[in-house]
Amino acid sequence: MAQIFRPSSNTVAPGVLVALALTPLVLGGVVWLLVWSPYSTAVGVPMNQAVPFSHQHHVGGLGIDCRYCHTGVETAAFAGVPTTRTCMTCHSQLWTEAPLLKPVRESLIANEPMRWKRVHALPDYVYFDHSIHVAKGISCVSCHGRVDRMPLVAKQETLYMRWCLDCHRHPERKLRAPGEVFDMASRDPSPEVGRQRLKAYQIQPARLLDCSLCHR
Amino acid sequence: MNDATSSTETKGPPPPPGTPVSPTTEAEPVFSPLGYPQRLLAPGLTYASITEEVASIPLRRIRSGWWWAAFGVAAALLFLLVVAVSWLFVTGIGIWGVNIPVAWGFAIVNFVWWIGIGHAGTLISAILLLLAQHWRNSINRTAEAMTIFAVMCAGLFPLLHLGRPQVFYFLFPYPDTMGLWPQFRSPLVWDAFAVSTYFTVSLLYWYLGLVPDFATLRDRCATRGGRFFYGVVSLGWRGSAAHWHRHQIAYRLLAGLATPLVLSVHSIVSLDFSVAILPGWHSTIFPPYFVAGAIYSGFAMVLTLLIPFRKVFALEGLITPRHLNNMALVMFISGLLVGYGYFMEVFMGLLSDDPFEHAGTLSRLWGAHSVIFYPVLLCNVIVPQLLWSRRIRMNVWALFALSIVINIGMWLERLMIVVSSLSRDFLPSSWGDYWPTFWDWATFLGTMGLFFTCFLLFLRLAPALSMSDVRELLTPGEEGPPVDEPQPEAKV
Amino acid sequence: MEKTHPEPVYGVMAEYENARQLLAAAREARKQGYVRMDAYTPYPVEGLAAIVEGKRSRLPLVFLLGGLIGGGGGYAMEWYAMVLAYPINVGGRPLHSWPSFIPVTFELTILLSALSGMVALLIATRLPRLHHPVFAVPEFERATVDRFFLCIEATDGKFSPDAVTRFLETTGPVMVKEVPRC
Amino acid sequence: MDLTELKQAVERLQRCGGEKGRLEGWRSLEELADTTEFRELLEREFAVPPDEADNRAGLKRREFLQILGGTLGLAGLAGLAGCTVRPRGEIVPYVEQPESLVPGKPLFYATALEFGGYGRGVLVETHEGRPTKVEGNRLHPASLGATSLFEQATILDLYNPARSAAVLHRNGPGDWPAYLQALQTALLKLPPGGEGLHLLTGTITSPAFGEQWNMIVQRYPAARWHRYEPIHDDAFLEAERGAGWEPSEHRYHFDRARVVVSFGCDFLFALPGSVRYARELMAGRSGERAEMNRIYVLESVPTLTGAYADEREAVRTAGPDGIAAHAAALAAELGVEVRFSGTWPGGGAAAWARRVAADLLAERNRNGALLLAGGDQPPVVHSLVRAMNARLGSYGDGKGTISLLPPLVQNRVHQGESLAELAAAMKAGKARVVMMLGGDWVQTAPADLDFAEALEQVPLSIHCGLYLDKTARRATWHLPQAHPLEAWGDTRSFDGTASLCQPMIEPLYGGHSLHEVLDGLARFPGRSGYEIIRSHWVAPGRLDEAAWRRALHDGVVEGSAPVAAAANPGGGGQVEVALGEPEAGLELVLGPDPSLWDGRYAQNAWLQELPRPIHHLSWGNAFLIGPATGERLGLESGEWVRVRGGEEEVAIEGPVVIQPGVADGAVGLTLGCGLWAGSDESPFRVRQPTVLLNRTEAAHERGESGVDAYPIRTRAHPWRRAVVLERTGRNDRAVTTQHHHLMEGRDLLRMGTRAELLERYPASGNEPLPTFYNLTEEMNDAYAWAMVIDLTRCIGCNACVVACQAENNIPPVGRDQVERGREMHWIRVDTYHFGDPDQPEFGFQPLACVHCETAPCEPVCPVEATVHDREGLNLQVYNRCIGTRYCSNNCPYKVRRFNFFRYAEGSAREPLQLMANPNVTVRARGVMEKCTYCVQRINAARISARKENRLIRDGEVIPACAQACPTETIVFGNRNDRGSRVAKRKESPFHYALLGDRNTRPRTTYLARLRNPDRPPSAT
Repeated sequence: MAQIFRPSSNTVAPGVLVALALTPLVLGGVVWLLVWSPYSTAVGVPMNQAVPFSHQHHVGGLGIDCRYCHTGVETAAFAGVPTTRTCMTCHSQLWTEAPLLKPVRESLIANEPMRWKRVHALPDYVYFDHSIHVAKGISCVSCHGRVDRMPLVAKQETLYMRWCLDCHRHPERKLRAPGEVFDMASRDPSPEVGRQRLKAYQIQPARLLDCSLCHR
Repeated sequence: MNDATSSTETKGPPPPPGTPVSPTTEAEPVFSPLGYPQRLLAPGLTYASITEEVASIPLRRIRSGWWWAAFGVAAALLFLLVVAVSWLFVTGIGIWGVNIPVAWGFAIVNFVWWIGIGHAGTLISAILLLLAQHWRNSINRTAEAMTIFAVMCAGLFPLLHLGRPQVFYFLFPYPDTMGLWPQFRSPLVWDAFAVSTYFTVSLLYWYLGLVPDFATLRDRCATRGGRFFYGVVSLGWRGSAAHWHRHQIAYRLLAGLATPLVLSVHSIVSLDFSVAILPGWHSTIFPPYFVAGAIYSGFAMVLTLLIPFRKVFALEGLITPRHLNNMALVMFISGLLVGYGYFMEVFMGLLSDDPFEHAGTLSRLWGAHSVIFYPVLLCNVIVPQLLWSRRIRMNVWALFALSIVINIGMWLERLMIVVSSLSRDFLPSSWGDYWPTFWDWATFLGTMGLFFTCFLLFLRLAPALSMSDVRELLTPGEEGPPVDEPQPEAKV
Repeated sequence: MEKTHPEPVYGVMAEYENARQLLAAAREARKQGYVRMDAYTPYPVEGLAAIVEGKRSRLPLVFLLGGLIGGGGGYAMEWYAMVLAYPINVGGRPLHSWPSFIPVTFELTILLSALSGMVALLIATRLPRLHHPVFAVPEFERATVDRFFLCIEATDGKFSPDAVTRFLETTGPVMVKEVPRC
Repeated sequence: MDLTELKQAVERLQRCGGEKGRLEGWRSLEELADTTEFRELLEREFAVPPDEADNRAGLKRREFLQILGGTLGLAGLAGLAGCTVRPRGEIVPYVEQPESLVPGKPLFYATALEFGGYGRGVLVETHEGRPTKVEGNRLHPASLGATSLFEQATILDLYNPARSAAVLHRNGPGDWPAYLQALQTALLKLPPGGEGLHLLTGTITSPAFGEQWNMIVQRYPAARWHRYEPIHDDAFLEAERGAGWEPSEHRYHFDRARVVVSFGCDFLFALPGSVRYARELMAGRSGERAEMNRIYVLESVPTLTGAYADEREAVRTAGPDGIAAHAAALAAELGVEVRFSGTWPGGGAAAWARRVAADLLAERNRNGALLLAGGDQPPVVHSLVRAMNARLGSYGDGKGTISLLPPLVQNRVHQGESLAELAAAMKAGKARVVMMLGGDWVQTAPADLDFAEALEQVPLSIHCGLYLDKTARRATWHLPQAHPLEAWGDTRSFDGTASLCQPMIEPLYGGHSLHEVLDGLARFPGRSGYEIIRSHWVAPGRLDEAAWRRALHDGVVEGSAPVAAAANPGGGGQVEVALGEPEAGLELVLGPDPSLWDGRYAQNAWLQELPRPIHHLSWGNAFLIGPATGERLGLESGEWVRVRGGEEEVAIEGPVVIQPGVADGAVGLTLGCGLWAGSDESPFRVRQPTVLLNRTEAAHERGESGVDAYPIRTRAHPWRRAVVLERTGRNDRAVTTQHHHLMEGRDLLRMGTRAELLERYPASGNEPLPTFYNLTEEMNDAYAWAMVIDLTRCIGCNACVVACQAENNIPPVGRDQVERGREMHWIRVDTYHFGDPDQPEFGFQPLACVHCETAPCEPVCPVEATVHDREGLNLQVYNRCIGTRYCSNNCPYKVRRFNFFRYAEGSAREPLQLMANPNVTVRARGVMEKCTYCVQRINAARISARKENRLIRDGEVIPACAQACPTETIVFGNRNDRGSRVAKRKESPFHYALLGDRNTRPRTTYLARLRNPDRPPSAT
């Protein structure tokens, strides 16, 4: 009988076989990269807003405290976004004509709210409470990064559950002294300081891993 | 196949002159003193004639009328499945009859039924191989194929019955963004592993057996495309002694692995129920009783497939009364075990002072669920008693009918187990009934379509009998009825 | 067959009616001191491999190792997931509830064992190999049907086409042929 | 319609000076978009048909409200849990943040809701201006912090897209100014005295309303005010008149009662004070006290009160063994002068009377007697009861079990006559202007009044109501009514305490309050509701500014309750009793529906779906007959019958349900079901329906919302009449959520007398069985949440079920799904009956997830979607659930619920999205759900406690069910805190765990149901 296949087939066939075996691995890897890439996490991707509000200028430059605008952060789950009034308290005096701020002025005149694009969005089934984190010494920086250095705010962390758990497993690594919480420059504590603060704040890490803490 | 010699399109050597073409109708059976048919193969078979008989099915497309008719029906049912599943994904699981309390319905019933059927294949092939039961050689290939396709159908249901099938992969361990893992205490996770392992191993085992036969087809195939196809799938097999040697080792080791696997898979399936605390589910007899049931329904299905197959393709010479008789016997014995399972359930139920267990049993005996309990008893225990008689076992039509009855009976049994326990559990306030919907039936029939479509394609593409295995049974060189032991000359 | 061989040969092949003759021939060839040979049969012939290539296969070892890795790895994974990675109170059951871990362990044992075995088999048999010199021999197509072949390969130390051919003629073959290398 | 358009619109409006006559205050363009002028303007400007205009405006408004939602990041609302796609929403802050509002923090406002005209004080939880939940008001006497199911369900009525949203003129487009014009011209045409001006309302206790009416009467002396409630107490009024008692209303004191005898009075449910009464009754019935009060009830069809009674007699109304006969016999035993004309009470009645009399006269029960007569009982029963009460000293001023209050309702008239009078006037063409406020009389008026036809004769008929009901369609003008939570108002409660009602939100669908509409009769164009109420209350002799503010804050007007008249109740002298002959035929017994009342809640999908107590019928009612009757007639449950009233040829059809406890020969049927059945007047056509309302609509359209009893209800027979039953051959079962009401001899609901229980269950049930598992780790946490349900207290009123539904965003699923057994209620009230099927005893068992410590559901979940937390909660993590439903299969209590379809679609879409509780995830299709112990409330409490570095105090966390419960049946708390109420209850000797022998170690456990019958109860 004649040969059905050319000699080259002897290298092709095993090659194909190996390739088939590897495909699932490769695919998995691709998905993994995709999931962790900024494409889906939006980490480090600045969000364009109607008014290009610069935290760098207001916080870093002018040194305005977070709580001046994000009023709810100590009392409510929702940190709160400043009302048009809040912006106008200063900008009725400063830069009253600045074209950049036109939308703000219009909003006030038309009594039509500003519309900001969400930068940090959690799924609807996750219930995050700013007030308790702030009260227990978690600094703004720990999740939002050095906002005072951002001309336009961008996500610093993936906000994936895995990331939440990292901190909920070892809160002591992030705890700030009560005074430093809103201090952009504050640093993560040394291990023993962290442990002391853990006691001071009366945090039971074990409890922090219960599903019911964030999912209801 | 009297036209075997005159065939022009078959390439390769004509069968050696003087080879008596194997009889389409088997010669009068020879019986052992105990009254068992003794012939394993019809007289007058040669390597060539065996090869011809088997290879002609895929290569010469014989009996295509029958084939197309069957395929038409199967394909139609398969289409029904596609429709049913699409609609299911669009609207949700609510289109089925499931409810609270009966949250599992046809899907799980069918799953258990199919996976049960999926057991005979590997069992026949592997266990009988290890036990050197040579009668396995003419039926193992079909049985294995049946296993593959049945497991495919079975595997569908656990996915379909999920409320959110789009996230089925939560069932498997992988590094996710949530830092979560499957919950390994759950029998459903065990299922996921068991079924996928079983499918993989059965597939390997089947394919391993097929490789040499694919080589045969390659060498006898007329068309270029065919030669290419079989050439690839036979991996360039050339029957080298070294290859045969390793092939045999691997084949036997796989059989050795498959045998406990078969037993484990249906035990695990049974744990889906017996791990739960429901009266009627929470029972230690389940694993053995499920395995017996699986073998039972499996053999029934093999018969259901083989009998018409052997008739249509005139393979009475290779699949002889002895095969049928043996299968009937295995089926019969496993049936008796199942019967014992029923008996024990009722017995324990009545014996226990657990009011819930007790009530459940009574409702089967003469309560709400007797309407299903007694049909099950009839199909799986009473009617099969006919198998005591040799004349029944020798009568293909009787066997065929019986196998159908048993298939139905075993499906009903699963329905009884799943539904009746759920609809009458602990609190009378939450009792409720279950009624299947059109889509329940559509999905069930649809998987039949999937199964038979695959099976028919298999008949057309692959050798439905293992030629190399059957050749082993022939005395090399000369013809004549083979005997059970391999030839003394063959092993030196 | 006296003429010289312009093109290189792979070996010389003899075709036999049945396994008995093949076995005899192979055994004879061994006596003659040929070592590099192979036999081709339509079904596994007991003991043939032992003759044509003296050494035993180590396949079973691979199966065993695969199984051990699968089982051990499986159980380790379960333990890690349930006890270490994210310990959660599930119905008050112990974190390390080993009885529930057995099924998956078992299944993974089987799976890994089977997979590694298959891979090992392919490697050991050098398959797939779709192109092979012996396929060039026209009669060879019956090797998968009803004929038995013995091929003494050119790589053999004391191989010479004529000598081998002559020797094989003596073993009562249906035919003897040179297999060209290609 | 974009912003600029709107702004121009405003300017034009200001130019044409449209006056709205609505309450002043913070306004938005959106609100404006709703005003009728604006619609009118739209028509002129863009020539769009009003309905569309309305829709446009509607859309605009929705957008606005969505923005409100937006400030919360749409938590739990925007998408459904489990969608794995991240939401990319917007944050939309306020332009100016209202005072005291912190986005994400709920605010609570006190107000009052009316039930049958009487007020019940409530607190309303609002999120960014969206009312989301109603709670009881502890300061209010009718509530004491609890509510009935109606208050709980009202929140759905508020957002109900089925509500009428447009002024209709002769069923066509109309608008407010045009209406005012028409009204004025009509009024001007009236004769000077104002003859022909008629007002028709339901029961009204509002003082301001009364004042308004007085003004109107000053202007039109001849104006007439008619009053008709389908559920009325005319019989009592007749008795009162007949005997010449001075007009009064009863205020009962169940906490003082030792022996309560009810002659068909459903006092635990149907009275304005029921919520309070239920609480008071429990003072004498909790397991702690050794001696309990005793309740005798006589009734023909089981009601909540009957089911709860210690001794219940299922008897017919008339005849020698009827309720009247029993009353008469008892009166005679007690020494009241009774003169029987004709038949005498039967032996049964006499024997019963002797026993009860002995009980009543026993020394231990001195001054503890309390006898009641149901509003549906004939006058003679009322007279007898009055006489007996007088004789037993129940009216003892101050200490007695009954105080008589001066009438609280405005316009106290015989309602049947009052309505008949109006009908007559209309037929005679005398009625020129008829204003019908807040009712659907075309539907509910006695059939023989031909109210609809009479209405045709009226030149100007005005109807104001929440829905486009039959009356709305037939009236010349229909005005959409503002929901009680959208309008200013005031009301009095059962004991006379006045409350102010304040709006929580601008009218969602436009509309005006009844006060505002009525004011149109007095002046043009009428004052705003705010002016009306304030001008009434802030007046010399009433309230000053401070008191007004306090009243608004507290929800009650201090010291507004009238002092009980120490007057002589009368009731002396002889009572004439004419007992009819024993009746052979069947007697149809009508009564209010436990969910829909008289039909006013028929548009409320929650209440439609709510399983009625006792038989658990859902989405409609059925003809209830006793087993004996069923036997005699050869009828099975599910068979359809035609019920024909004796004289005239009216007949109604519906399924029969065999219900143990229905008196032999009686056929029970509730009012208020089957409204809109198969009619073209289904209001849902009007607005684009959400999924939820598709369901209600479908049910109505297919006539599957039950049997409409009104066609067979006549003036002469408001409550009961002789009927004949005919088979129709049709046979499909009424939908019910509990098919099996017997306990099959299982130890599920423990019930019996104190002695029996202690003897039958010596072990307190506190010690769990041994287990292999080490549960200590979890036990050691500071909190171990647990719940104890005291079955002795449960009256089966369903308030907990609706409260749970409102709190946890539980969607209704529709009739067909309920029929398939897919209802979603997280808590259900199981009912079992015991003993003789014709005189059964009933037991209620509220059941939600019991949070087993060794939960069977958890180990079978393949993906850790249901697990435990360290405080012992059995959690369901929706976004991890893949929907294998294995957990439900393995749950011995079957308390888990599954989203077989996208049930929550409605709640995730406008406008119902606004109603959703932002702190509870809206569940996606294909996930399991169940009771969470209101984990959102626990978390809220924990967060505030942790901020202060303290532990959560006992009573700081109250689940919705416990909060709504009138009788404190459900107590929730921290079991590890020895002092907590939960821990104390768990020490009771009657404490037990349901299916404790399964060793599931439930956190929710029960206290056995104590009963205190005089006769030995039939075996449980």
